[in-house]
Amino acid sequence: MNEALTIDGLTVDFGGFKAVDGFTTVVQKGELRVILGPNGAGKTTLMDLVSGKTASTQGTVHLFGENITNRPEHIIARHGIGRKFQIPSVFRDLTVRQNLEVAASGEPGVFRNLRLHMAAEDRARVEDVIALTRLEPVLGTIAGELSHGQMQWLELGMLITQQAKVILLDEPTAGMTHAETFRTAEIINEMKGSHTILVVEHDMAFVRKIAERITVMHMGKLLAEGPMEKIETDPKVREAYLGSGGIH
Amino acid sequence: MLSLKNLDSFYGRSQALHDVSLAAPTGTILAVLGRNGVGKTTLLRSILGLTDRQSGDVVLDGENISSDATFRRARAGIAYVPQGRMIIPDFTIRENILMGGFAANGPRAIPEIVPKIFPYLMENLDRPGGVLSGGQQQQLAIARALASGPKVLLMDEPTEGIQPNIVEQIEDIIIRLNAELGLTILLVEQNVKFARRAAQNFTMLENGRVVADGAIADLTEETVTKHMAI
Amino acid sequence: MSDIIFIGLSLSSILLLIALGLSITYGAMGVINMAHGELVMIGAYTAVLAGLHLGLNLFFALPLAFVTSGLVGLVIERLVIRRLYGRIIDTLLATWGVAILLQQLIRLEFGLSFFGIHIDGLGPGLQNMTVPAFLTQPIDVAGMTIQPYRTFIIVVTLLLAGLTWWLMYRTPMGVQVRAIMRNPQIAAACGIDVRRVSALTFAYGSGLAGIAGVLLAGFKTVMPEMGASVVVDGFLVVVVGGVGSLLGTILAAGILGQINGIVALLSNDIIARAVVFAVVIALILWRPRGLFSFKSR
Amino acid sequence: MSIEDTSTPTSSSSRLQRYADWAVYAVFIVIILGAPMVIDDVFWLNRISKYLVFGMLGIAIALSWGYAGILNLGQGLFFGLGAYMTAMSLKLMSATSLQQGSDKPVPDFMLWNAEPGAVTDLCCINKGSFLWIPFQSQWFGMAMSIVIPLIVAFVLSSSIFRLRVSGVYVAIITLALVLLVRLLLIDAQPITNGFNGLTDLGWLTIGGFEFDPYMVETYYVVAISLTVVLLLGRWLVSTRAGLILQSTRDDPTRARYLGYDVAAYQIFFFTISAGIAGFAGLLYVVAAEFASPSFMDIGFSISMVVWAAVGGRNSLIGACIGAILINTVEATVSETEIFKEAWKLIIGGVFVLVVLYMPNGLAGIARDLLARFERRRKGAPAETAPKAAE
Amino acid sequence: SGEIEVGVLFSLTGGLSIIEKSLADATMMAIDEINAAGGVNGMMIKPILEDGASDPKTYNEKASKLVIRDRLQTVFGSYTSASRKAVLPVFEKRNSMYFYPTYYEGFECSKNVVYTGAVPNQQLSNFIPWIINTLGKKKFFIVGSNYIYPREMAKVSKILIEQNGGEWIADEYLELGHSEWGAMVSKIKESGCDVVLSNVVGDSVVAFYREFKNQGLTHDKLPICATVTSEIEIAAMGPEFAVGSYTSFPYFQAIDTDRNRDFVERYRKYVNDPKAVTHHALESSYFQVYLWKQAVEKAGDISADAVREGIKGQVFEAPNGTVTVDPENLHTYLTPRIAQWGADGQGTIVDEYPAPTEPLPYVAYGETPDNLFCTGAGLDTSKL
Ligand SMILES: Nc1ncnc2c1ncn2[C@@H]1O[C@H](COP(=O)(O)OP(=O)(O)OP(=O)(O)O)[C@@H](O)[C@H]1O
Ligand SMILES: Nc1ncnc2c1ncn2[C@@H]1O[C@H](COP(=O)(O)OP(=O)(O)OP(=O)(O)O)[C@@H](O)[C@H]1O
Ligand SMILES: [Mg+2]
Ligand SMILES: [Mg+2]
Repeated sequence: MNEALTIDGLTVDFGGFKAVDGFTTVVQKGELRVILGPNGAGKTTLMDLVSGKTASTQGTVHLFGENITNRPEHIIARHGIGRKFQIPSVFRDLTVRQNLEVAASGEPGVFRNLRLHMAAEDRARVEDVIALTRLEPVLGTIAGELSHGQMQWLELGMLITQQAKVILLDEPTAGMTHAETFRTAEIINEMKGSHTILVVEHDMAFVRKIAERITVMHMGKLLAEGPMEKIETDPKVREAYLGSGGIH
Repeated sequence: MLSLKNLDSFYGRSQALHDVSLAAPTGTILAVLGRNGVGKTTLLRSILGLTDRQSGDVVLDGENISSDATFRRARAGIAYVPQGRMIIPDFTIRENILMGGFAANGPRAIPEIVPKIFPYLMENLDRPGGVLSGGQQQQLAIARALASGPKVLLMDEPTEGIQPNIVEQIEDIIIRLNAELGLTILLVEQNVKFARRAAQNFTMLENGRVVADGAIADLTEETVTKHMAI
Repeated sequence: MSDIIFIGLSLSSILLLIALGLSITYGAMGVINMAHGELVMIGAYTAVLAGLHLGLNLFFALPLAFVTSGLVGLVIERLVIRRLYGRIIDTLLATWGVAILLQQLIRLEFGLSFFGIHIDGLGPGLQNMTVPAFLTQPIDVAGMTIQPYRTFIIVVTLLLAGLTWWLMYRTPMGVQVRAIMRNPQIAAACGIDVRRVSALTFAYGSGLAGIAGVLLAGFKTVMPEMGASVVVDGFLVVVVGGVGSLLGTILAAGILGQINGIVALLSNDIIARAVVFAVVIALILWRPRGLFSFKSR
Repeated sequence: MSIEDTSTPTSSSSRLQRYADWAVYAVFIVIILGAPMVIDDVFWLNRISKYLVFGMLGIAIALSWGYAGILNLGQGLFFGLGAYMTAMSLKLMSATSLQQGSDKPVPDFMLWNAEPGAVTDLCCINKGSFLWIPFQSQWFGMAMSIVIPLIVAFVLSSSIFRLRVSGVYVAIITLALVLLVRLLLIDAQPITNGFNGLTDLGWLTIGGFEFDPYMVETYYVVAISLTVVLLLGRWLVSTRAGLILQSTRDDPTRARYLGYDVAAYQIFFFTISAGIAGFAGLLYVVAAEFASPSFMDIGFSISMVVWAAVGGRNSLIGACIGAILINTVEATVSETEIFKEAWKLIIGGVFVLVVLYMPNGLAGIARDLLARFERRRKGAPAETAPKAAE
Repeated sequence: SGEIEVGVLFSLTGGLSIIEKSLADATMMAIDEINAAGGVNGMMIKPILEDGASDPKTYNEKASKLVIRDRLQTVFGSYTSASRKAVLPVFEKRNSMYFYPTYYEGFECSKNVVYTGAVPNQQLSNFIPWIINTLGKKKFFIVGSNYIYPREMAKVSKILIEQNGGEWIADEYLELGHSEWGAMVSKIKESGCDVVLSNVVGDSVVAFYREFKNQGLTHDKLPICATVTSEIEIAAMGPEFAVGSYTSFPYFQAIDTDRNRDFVERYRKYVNDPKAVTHHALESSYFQVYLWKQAVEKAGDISADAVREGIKGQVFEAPNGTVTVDPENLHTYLTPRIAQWGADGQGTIVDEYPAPTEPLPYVAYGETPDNLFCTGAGLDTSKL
């Protein structure tokens, strides 16, 4: 099976206003898909629907062939979806290391976790991720005291630790310097292939570095889909979204 | 003219800013640059007195306001567009904008420039702010800051999370606000390219300290790499 | 039938009377003020003392109690609450201490009894407020007995609810209060004098408690612990109605009062109270954010 | 609005802190187990044993409030249930219950409340009195002291947390529930003795040995129970489940996205906390020889929270010590001649000051002092902002 | 030694302190008087005052402090049954004496308690017949607070009502401390009763009488006949709400004897309040100290056993008249009286037993003076 995520006719109605409206797309296993679209196009809402935060009114979501439409968040997560929020969401009262340890959710059940130590493989994964995200210097810091950018990294690290198969990233580089954005792009490129990734981003420089296939949303609907070159030159996309500059 | 002299600032017991001094002449844009977590947001918050404790001077047009409460500093003419926007979710767009006007000297009203630069907001004045998308909220936060008719605008990464064509607009707006209204702007920005285009001066922070400053024209690529690369 | 409704209505009005002040201090400011009942009690004592020492009747006691409880509230805000905004459970704990303190102060006549000083009307004993005779004489209108005192309470309560609504939703003051509740730092950055507005708002909520105290004194015993029992009911009403929603508070008071009245008449008061608690639990489970509440994303 | 306390545990702990932590546990346990060797006054032993029971309540509160972020303002419900279950059994063991003109024990009050001519038998003397039949076994009553709170808490928390009720709303529901149960308990006077509660009880008897509350042995029953609960609680919060629980407190949504069934964790710990409270109720009855609806007074439940706050809401042992300390201070002050009438002023004032100036309670102060000591020892310069990731 | 320590245990704080403070004052006054007059057998009484804080838990703890740590042989105290029940095990298991001054529901037969307040038969056995025969009221609406005392009073009343040819229409209860009387008074109005028998206690009383009047009911047509409403509650509600209603107690402040007037005078001076009122439990709190004093003098020892022996049959001239401790059940002979309340907040005694009545704590089970259930040998359960 090659389809990782199949979204079919997905719709949500907020009292008459359809933030996502009959949206359909298929993401292949190992693919990195960038979702673009104007502010308010429904990108975050789409992620809410896929990850179970918001219940859809119509349509289905399948993950590796299994129907996960409107299941509770934690069930969807156990099926392999990991999510990074637009506003970084980490455990603010725990240390950075504890955050990662919590994310190493080999066993989600309460009773299975009534033990003092993590499994060796989980532990190893945490160490790997620490190395990858370069959080070493702040491991003992309470996550709530991290700066905005640091939190983003931590959250990304948690997703990797979580071993999510399909990762939804909502604006992962928001608030990062140029160089940091570059580094993030590298991380994402490293994950390419082993993970299926959906990225929402407005930073076109970043998009350029990572993108393979791009989906453009507009007013809840699919506006365009295809490889970068096609999107870049699409006049509809230029008008609704890119403006004069294009992707550069 | 807004200037800081030897500012130290603290969160609880930890010191986030060390001996920061800078000056933003009236009507200029000062770009505040630096990596994540170096204290850029803290710098803006300190100017408004929003950190737990601070020492040193904040001087606005010759008046030392460093011992004033936050609301007095706002009324003295400093407005803030916070990182993360901080819209009041259950206030309507109108209420969110008018809220900024409590620092205004005159009556509270939606500033004239808003319909020109943010038509979406004008058309949806009665929607709650909480349901807006990130970009829409950013526009709202700027509109709110303008509602007090400020002298100085503190903008914390205003283009973060904004779609490219609107980023262009916002960049234009920032330049226009500076040019047309003569606003002094402290601009925290990651996009050095834009900073070069908009700002006259820059301040580079690292670990809560000023490590470089001067006219933006003197900002060398080397400095940028040294202090902003990973 | 009209009897049942009237009883329910008077029960509702009492609930609302107590909940109004709370819907300000808790709903709008996020302070769980366990001393709210004691502010009610202080209002009641103000009425008693005004009657005893100044010869003032109920109508003069109302504004006096508003001011007295409001001032006490102001002091509590300055000394205690101010340092606790945003720490909602801490406000509960600290004001619990304040409540114990206030109760015992009244019981000990401000502690003056240590020095043998006695203030008539205070102290540990039971007190009462004299209600003007025309408010205790029932009037017959078209075969229905109208209780003037209850009617008076209902009217005053509605007026206060209206006034409060106007203040919160139609005046700049209200915008400031609600803004502070959502995000005090941004409110301050927008030029709102957070300290002053908070203090005034808290004082206003406390003043409402004082008025509730006067009206309660008309049919309840006035004693140091009279407030302790009312405050819980008040919280239930505010929470069921939806925190921060005045309309919800009014509606919740109406519903709970009517349920209480009807069940009390059909079976008995104990079952009625049990039913009210059960309904509160069910309502919160059904609508965890209250009957009226804003749903953010 | 959510209950967000800005004050939270410093989860990062250095080795020194961990040692200090264990040292505190060790010292505490040695003190409570060794107390009878120093104190030979049975009155004080009994009094302390009651306070140790309150200390156990402190642990229960810290577990649900400090670690799970669930403020239960109705912990008295579980304490009360636990107390009544054991008290029912002990009532049936009391000599006076056996003197009712029946060869089977029937509590005296059932007789007062019986209809004239009712059969003097537990089966049918009053409506519902048959519920008492299994309580003729002391072990049944004691088991129920824990089982019933567990069941009630499980059912309650299942509905609360599955429906994602949180924060203040949990507090209000628990508050309303304890009021409701108290009301029904008093109303069911024929089988509960209503307002007066269950008094005139027999003593806990194990293997023919009677535990007179004013005996060293009874003190040990309580002290050892507390030790066990304390260590068990400590183990629980140190497990991965404990860490995950803390993460659900910080950000339940994030925890869900990591695949954790947040409600399951909340239910588990809420229920354990209730079970501890029920166990405390059992021990209280053994030490105080009565059970009363006043255990379900709102004031009592709030007091428990205050004890935990004074001791340190985020520390099991802190909350435990807080409870013991406050009660001891309260008793001492109220028995001091000059404070006889003013002691409540003092207690009220202390609560206010503690909340204002020691938001993390005694445990927080201890941690701060330790941290300061540590810094000084290391000779580290004044704190600087944590270094950015480089 | 030259001192006798006794315990005094009342609520000085919390909701019950309103009444219990006055009981504590009366107890202390008696102790001071006795000391001023030379003490007991030449020894001064040293009271150890403890605060029960209106909470059974605290009561239990303070009782054990007084009995076990301070090793006191005698303690005077408490007002509610709940608090008495909470302290009882301490006194019985440690064999110490407890003097309890309040009227209560009966059903207790303890070797360690001396009961100086009225039991149901001392409040009701004259009251109900008098209501039916003298007032001519036959249809009773019984209302009370929801706990054992009102429920037992109702039980005894019902027997008496039926014996005297009346009927009871309803028997309703309200939570203790409840103050919303709208629904209940409206029920009373609809019920068609011609008299209300109130066993309502505490601050609910005030709310009840006030609502009663507010709904247009008057005591001349539909009188409230109460067993708990004393001078304290009348003062608290404002006498105008009670004018014309009745209460049955062995003691009223209005008892017109020199001894009582003198007592009221002394009490007011003692508490430094010229308007202070006296009432039944307060008077019992006062005279029970004297009964204890006489018992110690008689036995020549302060031990609990000696006091128990000495107290049997003790007689004292109390403000309400002659009181005698029953040698069998340790309850007290008291004189039942009925008063009608006036506009000055004082009762007018409208009926009075010619002699003190024997206390029968088990009257609901058919206890009679010549068939006592509770005797010095303990409770005879075969009679229940
Ligand atoms: N709960 C809700 N109720 C009503 N409208 C909503 C709700 N959630 C989202 N919307 C609306 O749906 C639209 C899509 O919002 P969404 O946040 O998905 O946009 P987005 O594509 O993520 O934008 P951005 O790039 O700015 O983050 C917006 O117009 C928003 O106002
Ligand atoms: N509320 C707070 N309490 C304690 N420490 C804080 C707090 N906010 C920020 N800090 C610390 O202060 C330092 C500066 O943070 P600040 O948010 O000012 O960085 P920044 O330069 O704005 O970063 P970014 O580009 O990521 O927004 C960081 O190390 C952070 O950990
Ligand atoms: Mg978005
Ligand atoms: Mg920042």
